[in-house]
Amino acid sequence: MAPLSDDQATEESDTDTLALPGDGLREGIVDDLRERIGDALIDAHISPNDDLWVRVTTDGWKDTGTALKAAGFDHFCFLSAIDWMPSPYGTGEDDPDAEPKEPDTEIVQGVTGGETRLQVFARLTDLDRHVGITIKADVPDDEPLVDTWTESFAGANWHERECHEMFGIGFVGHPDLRNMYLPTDFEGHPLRKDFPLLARMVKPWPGIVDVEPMPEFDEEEKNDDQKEDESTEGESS
Amino acid sequence: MTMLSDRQQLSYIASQAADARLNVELETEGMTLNIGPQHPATHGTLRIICRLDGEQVVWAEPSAGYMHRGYEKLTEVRTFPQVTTLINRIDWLGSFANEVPFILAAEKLMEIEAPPRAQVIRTILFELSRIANVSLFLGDLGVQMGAITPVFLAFRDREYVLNLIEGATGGRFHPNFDRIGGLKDDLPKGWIDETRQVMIKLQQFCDTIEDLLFGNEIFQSRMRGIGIIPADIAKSYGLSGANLRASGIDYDLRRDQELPMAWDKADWRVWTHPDGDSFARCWVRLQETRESCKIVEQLLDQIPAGPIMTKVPRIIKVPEGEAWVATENPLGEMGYYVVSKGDLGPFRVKIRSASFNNISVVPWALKGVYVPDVITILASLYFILGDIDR
Amino acid sequence: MSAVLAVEVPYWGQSLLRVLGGLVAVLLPAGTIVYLFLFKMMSFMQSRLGPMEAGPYGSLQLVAEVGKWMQKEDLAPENADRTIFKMAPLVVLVSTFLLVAVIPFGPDAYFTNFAVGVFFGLAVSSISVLGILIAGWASANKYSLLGGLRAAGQLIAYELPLVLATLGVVIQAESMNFQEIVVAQNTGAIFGFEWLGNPFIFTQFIGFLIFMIAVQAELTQAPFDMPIAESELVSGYMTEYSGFRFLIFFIAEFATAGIFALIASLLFLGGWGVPFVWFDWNSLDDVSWWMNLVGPLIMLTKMLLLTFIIMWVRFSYPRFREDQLQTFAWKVLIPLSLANIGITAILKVAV
Amino acid sequence: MPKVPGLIKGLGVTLGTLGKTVTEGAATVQYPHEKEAPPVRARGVIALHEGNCTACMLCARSCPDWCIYIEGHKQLAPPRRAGGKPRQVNHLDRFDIDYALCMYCGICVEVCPFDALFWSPEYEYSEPRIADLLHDKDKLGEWMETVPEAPALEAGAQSK
Repeated sequence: MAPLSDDQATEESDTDTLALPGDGLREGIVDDLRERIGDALIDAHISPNDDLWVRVTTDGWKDTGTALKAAGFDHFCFLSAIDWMPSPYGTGEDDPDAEPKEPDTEIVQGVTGGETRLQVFARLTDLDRHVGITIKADVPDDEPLVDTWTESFAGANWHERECHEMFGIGFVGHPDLRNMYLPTDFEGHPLRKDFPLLARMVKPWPGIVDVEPMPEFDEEEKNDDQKEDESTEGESS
Repeated sequence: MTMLSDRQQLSYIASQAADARLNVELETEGMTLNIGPQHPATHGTLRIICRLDGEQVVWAEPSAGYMHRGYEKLTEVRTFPQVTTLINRIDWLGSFANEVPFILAAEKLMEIEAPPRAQVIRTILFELSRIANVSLFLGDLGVQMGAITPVFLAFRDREYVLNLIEGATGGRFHPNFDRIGGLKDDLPKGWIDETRQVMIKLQQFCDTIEDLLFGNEIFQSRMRGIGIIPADIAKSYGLSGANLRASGIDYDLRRDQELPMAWDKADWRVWTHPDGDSFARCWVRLQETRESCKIVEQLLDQIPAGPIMTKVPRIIKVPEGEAWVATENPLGEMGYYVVSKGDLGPFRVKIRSASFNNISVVPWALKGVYVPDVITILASLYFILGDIDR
Repeated sequence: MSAVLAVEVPYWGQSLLRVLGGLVAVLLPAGTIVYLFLFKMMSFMQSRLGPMEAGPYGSLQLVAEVGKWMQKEDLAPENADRTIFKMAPLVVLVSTFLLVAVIPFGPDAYFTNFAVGVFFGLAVSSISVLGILIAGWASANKYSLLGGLRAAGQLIAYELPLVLATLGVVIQAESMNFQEIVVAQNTGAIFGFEWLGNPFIFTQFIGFLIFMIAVQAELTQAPFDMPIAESELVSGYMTEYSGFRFLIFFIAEFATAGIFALIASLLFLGGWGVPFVWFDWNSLDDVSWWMNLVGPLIMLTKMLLLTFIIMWVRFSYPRFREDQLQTFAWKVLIPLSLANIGITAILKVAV
Repeated sequence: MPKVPGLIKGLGVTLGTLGKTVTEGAATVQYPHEKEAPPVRARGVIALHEGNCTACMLCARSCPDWCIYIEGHKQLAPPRRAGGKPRQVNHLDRFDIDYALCMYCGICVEVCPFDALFWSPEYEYSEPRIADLLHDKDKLGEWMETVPEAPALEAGAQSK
C-alpha cells in the first residue's frame, strides 16, 4: 500500500498504550476531582476497568467541567439530560378495554442517585489515558436552570441547545439558546416523559385485535390451546 | 487558539475587517446566502446561513433539524430488538455500524457476550459498512469540487460491498442483522471467497481515487491549507473519527478500548495527519479505507467455528442499569447511553452521533473562507444528515 | 458559399443559404458534441452506457431532450427583470452565430471572408459575457448573481491570453484572415520538409496550449466551471432558467465549444486544408473545387479531436477556486503568452 | 523516475475506464431489459403461507411500525385422526401488511412460530398511489412462489 508521498504523515504511535490502564486509575481520577472541586462532588460510581460516573451539585456543574478539562478530560463527548419520571402514557401497546393500570409515578434515579426529576449528564474523554467519565447533576424541579459549559467546551453549545428544547432546561450563560429542531413557537419539551408521542396515540394498536372466539367455545379446549402455544414458545427459545 | 496557520490568521483578520466594514455607512451591504436546505453540496437537508462580504464568509451558521425524526423518543416506546431497526437509519450509509454499539450496550447490561464467531463476523460487517460509507465519501468529494467521474466510480465499487452486505444480511442499506447475544444468521456459502475478491477491487478503487483525485494538483490546491482545525479546537468541539485524527490526535476507539469485537485480531494501523486541513481529513479517510480492507482480509481467515448466538431468553428484558458504549463508526465516535429499568424497552437512550459534533465546528471553521471553500470544508468534515438530526 | 454551386443564385437565395448553412454549422457540432461526448464518452468514462433507449444506442436522445425542454413552462422569477431575463439567452446565442460567420470550411465554402476575421471572431466571442452577466443579474437570485459576476471576471481574464495566444499565429502567418492563415500553414514547411505543411501547432505549441486552456475557461468547462459550479452555485447564472431558454443556453454552450474547436483547428491544425504539396497546389486559387466538400469533413474531424480533449479534461478534473483561477490567468498565462509573442516576433524578424 | 503529474494520471484513469467500458462492458445493467438477481437472502417483500398461519398475532404485536393487520375467527376443523373430535382452529380472515409503513426489519418473519411468513427477494411492486401499498393475504400469498430455499451456510457454521 503506497501512502501518498506525504512525508508529513506521522508514524504509528507506540502500541504500548493499547493496554487499558487498570482500575486504580479511575479511583485516582475521582480523588483528583475531589481535590479540585471539593464538596461539590456528591457521589462516584466505578465499574472496575470499565466506566466511571460522578454526580456533582447543581452549583458545582460548571466548575466540574472546568476542573475536568484541566485534569486532562478535554475531549467533549456529549451533554444531555434524563427525565426520571416514568412515562404516564406507556408504549401505546396496551389493550384499551383492559382496566387501565395505575401509572407508575415513582421517580427512581439511576447510577449515583439523585434528588430531582430531571438530571443533566455529560461525558468527557481523556484521549491520552483512553478513559471516559460521565458527570451527572440534578436540575432543580422548580427552576430548571444549570450553568453552561460553553466556556470550557465549545462543542457544548449545540448539545445545550438541543437539551434546552427537548427538556426545557435553561443554561445560564449560554450565548444562543434558540431551538435547533423545533419551530420557535413550539410548546412543550418532547423528550420529557409527560410529552405524549402522538404517533402512538392517534392510531389503535393492531396487536390488540384478538381472534374472535366461537360462541360454543368450551373451557377444556381453551386450556389445550394455551398449552400448545407455550410449548412452541419453549421450543424456539 | 494556539497553533493557527498564517492563512487562518489572515482570513480571520480579513473577516474581522469585513465585520467592521459592514458597520460603516455608505459601504456595500453584506449579502446573506442560504446554502440549503435544498442544495447539492449538503447531500441532505442541511441549511447553512452565510453572511458574505463579496465571496468571503463573514459569519456562518448551520441550521439542522430538517430531518429530525426523534429517535430518542421513539426508542422509549420500543422493545430492545425493535430499536435496531430504527438506529439503522441514523447514519444510513454505514447502517450495520450503527447497530453494533447499541447491541453491545444492551449486552453489557445483560452481562452476556456474543460467541467468538459472531464477534468476528460482526467486525467484518462493521468494517464493510465503513468501506461502503467512506468509499462513497471519496467519490462524493470529487462532485463537491466539480469532478463528476469519481462519484460514479465510487458508486460502482460500493455496489460490490453493498452486494456483500445484502448477501449476508438481506438488507443493502438497513441490515438489521445484529441481535442481542449474537447475529441473526450465519454467513451464506461462498461469501468469504467473494469478499476476498471484492476487497482487492476496493483497494484498487482506493488507488484509482488517489490517482484521479488526491494526486491531482488542482485538488490539492483546493484542499491543502483550507479549513484548518487545530487539535485543541477539535477536542473542545468533540470532533471524532478521521476529523480528530487529521488534527494530529492519535485516538481510535477500535484500538483504544476493550470491546467484545475482533479488531485486536488483525494487524492494522491508525493513521493520523498533522495538518488538520481539509486535505488531511480526506487523506486520513482514504488510508482508513485501505486499513479496513486489510482488517477484513485478515479476519476472513480467522472466523472460528461455532455458534453465532449465545443463550438469550426469548423475551428479552434488560436488567436495570446504565451503560455507555461507543465505537469508531465510519463518521466518528458513535455511542449510545442506554438507561434500562428492567423493562422490555429502554427507559432512555441518548444517541451520541458523530456528525452532530463534527458539524458543530462549522461556524468556527467557516469564518473568513471563500464560498467555494465552504463546500470543500463541509465535504471534508463529512456528515450524514441522519447522523446530525437523528 | 454561393460559389460552391455552379448556378447563379439570386441575392435572397444566397442569404437563405447562408442562414441555413449557419444553422447547420451551429447545430450540427453542438448535437454531435452532446451526443458523442456528453452522453456517450462521459458515461463510458464512468463505467456506464449513457442513454440507450431513444433511437439506436440512444442517438435520438437529444431530440427527445429538446422535445422535453420545448414543452416545459417558460418560468421567470417574480422579482426578475423580465425583459432582460428573457433576452439573455438570445444574446449568448447571437454571439455563437456571429462567431460562426467568419469560419471557412473550404477554399470557397465560407459565410464571409473578412480581412480581419481573427479580430472579428475574438471580438464577437466576448458578447456572450454580456449575455451571461445580464442573465445572472436579471434572475434576482443570489446564486445567479454570484455566478454571473464570477463569469464576467473569468471570461474577461481569459479573453486576454486567448487574444495573446492568437497573436503568435497572426505574426507567423502575417495575416488576420483565416483563409490566409490556413494557406500559410498548408504551404509552409518545417525545416524544409514540406510533406506535412507547417501546422502552427509545432511552432506555436505554447500558444496552442494557452489557447486551449483559455478556451476551456471561456467555455466555462471544468476545471474552470465556477460560474456554473453545480455543487456550489447550483448552476450559477442558469439557475432560474427553464424550458427553451435553458435549452438555448445549453445549445450555445456546446455550439461555442465546437466553434472554438474549429477556430483552434484553423489557427493551429491547418484548418480545412491538406498540405498543398500533396496535390501540387501553390496558392488558394489552385485548390480543387472538391476541397469545398472534403474541407468541412476535415474541419469536423479536427473539431471532434479538439472537443474530445476539452471534454476529456472536463470529465477528469475538479475545479479551481475563483482566486486561483485569476492568479493562474494573470500570473502564468498572460506573461507566458507575452513571452511567446516576443519570441515569435524576434524569430520572425531574425529568420 | 520523475513523478508523473497528477493531472496526467487523472486523464489516464478516465481514459482507462473508457477503454474498459468499451472492451469489457459497463458496470451497469439496462434495467427493464435485463435484471440483476438479488441475493437469496434479500429482504424484498414478505410473503405469507396462509395455510400455516394460525392468526396468533405474534407478528402484529412485535411489529415496531404497527403495519400488520390481522383478523381471524375460530371454527371447527375436521379431526386429525379418524374418529377424533373436531378441532377448533383459528381461521385467518384478514392479513394485511402496509408496505408504506413497513421498515423491512424482518422481526415478524423471525417471531413467526409456525413458519407462515417468509422473505422473498421480489422487488417490483411499486404503486403509483401510496394507499395501494396495503397488500392483503391473497397478494402476499402470490409472493410465496418467489420465496427461494435458504442458502447453504459457510464452513464452521453451527445450525441452531
